[in-house]
Amino acid sequence: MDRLYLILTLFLLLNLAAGMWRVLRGPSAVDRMLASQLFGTTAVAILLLLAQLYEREALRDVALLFALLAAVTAVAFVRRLWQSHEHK
Amino acid sequence: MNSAILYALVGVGIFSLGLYALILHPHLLRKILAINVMGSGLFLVLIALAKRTGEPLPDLVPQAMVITGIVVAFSATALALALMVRVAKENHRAELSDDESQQP
Amino acid sequence: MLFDALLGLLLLGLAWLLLSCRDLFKAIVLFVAFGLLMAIVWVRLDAPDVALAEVAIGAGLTGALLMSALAKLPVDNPPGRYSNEKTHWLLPLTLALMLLLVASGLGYALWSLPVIAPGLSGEVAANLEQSGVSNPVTAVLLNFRGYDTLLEIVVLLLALLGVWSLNSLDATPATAEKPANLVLDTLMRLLVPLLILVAAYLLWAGANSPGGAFQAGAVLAAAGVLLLLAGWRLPTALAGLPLRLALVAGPVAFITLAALTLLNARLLELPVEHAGMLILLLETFAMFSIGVTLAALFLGQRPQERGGSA
Amino acid sequence: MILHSETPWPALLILLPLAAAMLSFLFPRSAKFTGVVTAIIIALAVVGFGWHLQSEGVYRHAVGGWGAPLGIDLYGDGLTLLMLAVTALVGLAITLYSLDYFNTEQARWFWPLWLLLWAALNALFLSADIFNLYITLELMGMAAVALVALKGGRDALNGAMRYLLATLLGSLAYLFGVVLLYHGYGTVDIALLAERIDHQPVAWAALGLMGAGLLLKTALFPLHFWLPAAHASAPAPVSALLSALVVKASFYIFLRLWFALFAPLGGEVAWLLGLLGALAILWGSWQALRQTRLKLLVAYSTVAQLGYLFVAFPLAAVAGVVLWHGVIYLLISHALAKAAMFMAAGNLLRFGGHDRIVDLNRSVQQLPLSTAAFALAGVSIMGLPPSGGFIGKWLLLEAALQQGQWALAAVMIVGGLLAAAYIFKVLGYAFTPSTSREESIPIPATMAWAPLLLAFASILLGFLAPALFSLLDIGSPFERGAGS
Repeated sequence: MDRLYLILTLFLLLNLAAGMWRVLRGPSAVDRMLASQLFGTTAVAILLLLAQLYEREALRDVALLFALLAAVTAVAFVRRLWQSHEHK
Repeated sequence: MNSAILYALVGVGIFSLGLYALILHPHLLRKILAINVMGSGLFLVLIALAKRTGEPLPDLVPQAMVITGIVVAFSATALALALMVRVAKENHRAELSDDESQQP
Repeated sequence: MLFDALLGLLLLGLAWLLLSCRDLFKAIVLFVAFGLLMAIVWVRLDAPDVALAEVAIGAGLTGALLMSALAKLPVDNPPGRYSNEKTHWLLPLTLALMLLLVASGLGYALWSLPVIAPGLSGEVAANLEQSGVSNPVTAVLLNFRGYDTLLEIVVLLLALLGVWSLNSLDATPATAEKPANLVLDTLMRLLVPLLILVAAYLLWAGANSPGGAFQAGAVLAAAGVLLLLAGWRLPTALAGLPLRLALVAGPVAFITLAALTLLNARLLELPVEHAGMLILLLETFAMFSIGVTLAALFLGQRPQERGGSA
Repeated sequence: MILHSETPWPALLILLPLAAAMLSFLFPRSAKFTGVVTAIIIALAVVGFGWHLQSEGVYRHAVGGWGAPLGIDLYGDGLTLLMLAVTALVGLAITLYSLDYFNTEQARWFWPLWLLLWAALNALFLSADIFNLYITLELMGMAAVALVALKGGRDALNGAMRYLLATLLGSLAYLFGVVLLYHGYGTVDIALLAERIDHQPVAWAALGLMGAGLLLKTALFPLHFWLPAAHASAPAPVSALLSALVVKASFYIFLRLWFALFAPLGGEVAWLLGLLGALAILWGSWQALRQTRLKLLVAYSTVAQLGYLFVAFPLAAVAGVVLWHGVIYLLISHALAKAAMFMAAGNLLRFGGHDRIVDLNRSVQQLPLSTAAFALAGVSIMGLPPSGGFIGKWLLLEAALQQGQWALAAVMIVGGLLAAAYIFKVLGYAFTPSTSREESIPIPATMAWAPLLLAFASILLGFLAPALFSLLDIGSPFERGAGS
């Protein structure tokens, strides 16, 4: 069972690497931002798996915070940067 | 090579990358990013080496120190960003002006 | 081990990319991703308290702050030189070689450390019962090394003083938010109460499990940031002394407690039987102040007071 | 009981300026009153602390009752006392000077920032814990940067930004050293580290990192690149406290760590420090001589005078405690004299509306007190008898001559001559009879007297040597350095 979790987390980690590629390639700011949101989602999944693997409740709290704070950065992007950046 | 020393070495690497960028890149935002990256590398060294207790539970004092460090780093970043915005307005670019300094 | 090696490589790669890519926005996005990856590393290293702080402050709020600052840079600003193009190629090379040397030296110093070193884990465990809380990290932060924490929340307030003083000398008025749309409005209505609830939970949980005033304060600040982004502003009647009182509540609670403990002739010595209660009280004030301070740092400009003077 | 074994003076020295900073932020209208009252109580508390040290000997206080290594200890000896006393004296003068210096909007930020900086300085001098020292360093550095930026305008903002980047980099390097020492020796308490430290690679790496970080903050040549712009472009009282106190605070930490931890490690390092110090004297003095603006001249003079503090390191192995007395004497008299100089320069600048040295004529007739303060402070900077600067430089020179270090002795003498040259250059222009009449702003009495009193104090220091040396010996802070 543990091995399964480990393989899954490794797979998700590779997903992160793939997401990084999208952040790098863009081409638009929105692409990058969405990729980083995907980053957050994948990280949540990794954390939940690790929580199961280590049997530590607290990691679910970390995952929860991940999800919540990702929303805040997304809103900050949309409100402060989106228009001005796209115009450049 | 255990995971403690592995992460500690990664921390040193991150710290050095940050220092390289801090010295080399003139744009202030990148300098501020570099300082933050250096801080992260440093925190990584601090926490990774705390794993060497020989028991399942790590030494927790460094973790408290890093939480303090994260808050201090955030404070410094906030001040630096505000200063950067003002400097950028004065200089018309987000770089330090080097015309008033006589030394190399 | 494979997982760790992969994670380490990813971290190094991200650090390199975010510091070397030409587009600053890309650099910020990569920085946020870097912070999230750091949080996973903290979890791997058995540091969930740090992971919480990193996600909330290190990646979340710093990311929002960075984007906000990038948006404030002059628009006609030519895109920043990637590196100092006036310099000869020899300089980066020399610098890289020197840093490689320094890093190898540091690596060697770390390598030569003993494989087993208990640090202070024994002392922490032995005194945990007298600390008033059962989460050792909270015990260190609020009791064993509470004096550090007192100075630390003062640092946070100091940053706000600095930012406000900088902006008060700037003549340009604060940027007005665009009017909120339906999506943002709904999101805000959903998220803000949830964030406040989570903050309260983290504060309460901090005594026994990962969490505590800083993480809770950061989550509270996230709620504030959302409100600010949706165009909400502090009523002018509250922007003067009431706001300042909210900002100093945490430091003042700490200083008052320190002064009171002096009556017993020892700075910040908490009586064992009341330590748990005092820590919770202190953390509540601290969380509140930290939340307000972080949100105010995000806004940057000092809110408009009644009577006009900004 | 309170007055016996556990005097709360040191805790008061930390908590009072913190509380006063909060008060002045909450109630900006009474901030000046808060500031003056705080400055007076701090002065009294330092006297109380000195009395305690005299009667009880070295002070050690376990904050929270835990004690090192788990908790944080406060520590005080003669060196701590003198640093606190200089800070109290210069702080009082700066407080009085600042009452009328700032406009309303600046004053609103100056008072809380300055009081926080004061709290940071006191906490720094009293700390026995290298991680706690890191936080005080950050508190001090960020407050100092915000105070520099208070002036507004292009020069001050650029100076503040450069200063912030330098000070943050210095803090990070220092913190890396803290990390290494903690993981190498399992504690962050200086006294415990002193017992445990050995010739491991981590100790060497920590010396390198902490040394580099602290010397960057102390602006030792060639790490001084940030100092002239920051110190010259700040508001006058801020320039005074940066040059007098803030650079000295990081030097103080370096000195503490040197004696407790690193002196046994580094004989060659001491020579490197001496070499850099000598270069700082020559380069800083030469640059000061070349400046056309008064505040930049004074700022470069700081770079030079800081060099003297480091020339002592290679001489110490033979010369011992007396030499360190000389260094501390030099440090104190420079703090007093340089604060006086920057404040006097601030008066000249405010009066004439500029600080171009060639156009300083008229000022003697119009600002006799400020010019006198500048001249008296200059006597101490040059190292002429009977000033405090003379005693310090004489002890250094004597050690160099006794050990046959002719090159170091020559550098010190040349530095003194150059100092005389740049100070007489200013005074020469100031005494030139006036030809033009410009609009001028009158200087309030406190602003005229504060620098003069500090300048007097730096001269007077020359007569107090025996008393101060005996105070400095409480807890023999220089023992390890002298022995090795």
